Amino acid sequence: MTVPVTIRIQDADFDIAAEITAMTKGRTDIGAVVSFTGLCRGIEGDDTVAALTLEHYPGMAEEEIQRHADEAIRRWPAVTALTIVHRVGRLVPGDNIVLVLTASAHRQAAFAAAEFLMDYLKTNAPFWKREERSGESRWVEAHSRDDAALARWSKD
Amino acid sequence: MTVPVTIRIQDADFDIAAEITAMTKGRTDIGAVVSFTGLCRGIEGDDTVAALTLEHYPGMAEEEIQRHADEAIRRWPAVTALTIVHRVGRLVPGDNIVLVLTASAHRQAAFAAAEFLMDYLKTNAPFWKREERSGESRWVEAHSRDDAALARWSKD
Amino acid sequence: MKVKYFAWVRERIGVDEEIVEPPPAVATVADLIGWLAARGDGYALAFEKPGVIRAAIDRAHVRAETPIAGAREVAFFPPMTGG
Amino acid sequence: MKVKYFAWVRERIGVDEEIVEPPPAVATVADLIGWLAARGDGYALAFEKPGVIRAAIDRAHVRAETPIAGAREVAFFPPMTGG
Repeated sequence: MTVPVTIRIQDADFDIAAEITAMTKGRTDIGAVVSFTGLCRGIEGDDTVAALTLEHYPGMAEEEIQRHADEAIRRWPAVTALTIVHRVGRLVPGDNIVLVLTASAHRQAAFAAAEFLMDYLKTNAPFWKREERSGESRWVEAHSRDDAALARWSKD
Repeated sequence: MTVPVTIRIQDADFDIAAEITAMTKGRTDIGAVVSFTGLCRGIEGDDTVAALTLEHYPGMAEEEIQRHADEAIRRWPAVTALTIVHRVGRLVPGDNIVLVLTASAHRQAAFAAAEFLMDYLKTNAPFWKREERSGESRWVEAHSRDDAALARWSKD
Repeated sequence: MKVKYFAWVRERIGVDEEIVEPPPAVATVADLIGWLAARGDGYALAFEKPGVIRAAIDRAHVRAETPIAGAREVAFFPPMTGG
Repeated sequence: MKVKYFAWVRERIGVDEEIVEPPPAVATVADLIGWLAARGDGYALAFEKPGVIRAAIDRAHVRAETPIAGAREVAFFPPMTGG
């Protein structure tokens, strides 16, 4: 069976409940759904963040996410559906940034695939965040902890 | 800061989006929300499942979940909010059974706490499932894979 | 003390809770299982494999060797299958 | 070939894409970075630390030593910070 994969990059907000319903509707083989929602924080260390602006590489971003969705399905054949929505544009604290939804019969595959996809999105998908804090606007630097999180999947 | 913990055992369905909103509303310290939703499957191996009936030990179920929510917060101090909703009563394929929501600034703590809580709920929380399949009603047997999933947390 | 039964333990015994007064020689959870098993066919069937039965005293999981002295509520049930 | 720039690479250079025709000696991604860096102050600033720059050819990640022969679209950008 082909695993349904939904990938969208959009300015608009997403509705988690609607995305889960779209993924599970009419299916009785799904026993577990894991969602990861990334939100814009207003606090970064001791600083206040006023807004984030997300830029992406149109075309490449969708293709790279699709490639890694395919890889997740290859690694965890028990995964039965995937949805990835990434927002771009200007976002303020509390706004949704990214949604990863994974479904499987039992929970292990759904959890593992969701973590894998998030680790990948953080480090390899062509998106860049610009942050407004303390009256200045600056590009967010990549975190070494995200590279470390990604590295654990190459041992498999 | 005290971490807000919501625990409910109920017959009624839950609304994931409303639970996430209740958890994150007015907060700007949350950067990651992980949800796990367990659903009633209609297929179990080659068999068709018509319904599940969930029984619990009132009082003990809430207390045990609270104990493990406290334990999750102790193990992952970066967790900033937890919600656990478990349904009881008769459920049909596609119905929600259980919801675990975890929030943190960065994703690792939210993922780990959600997996820990689900592994715990599967094996130690006093709930029992009765399954209607092939015209018969029978109690679901515990899975050794769930005991194995729980065991990995005792190495920490 | 109050004894509560859940899932197929409850079904085999036929009641969901009852008040029992075991003699002083019944000191542990395992002793109580043995004493209850002798109360009738339903009890014997419920406790035919004591090794699979889980127990809680005053809403906390306990082992077969745990003493029951002072317990207000003892519960017996099969391995849990929630989540 | 078309060259695209993102995030602070784009800001420093001042355009988001352009058509360039490097000479045949410019064989790899690293060569192209060196050649572009000589086109002006904005380029020099964008590529002042070539080691941090990431590149893609025709929408797939590539390394500095990857040949650019046949490339239709080459993109340069900082380490990604999505998710």
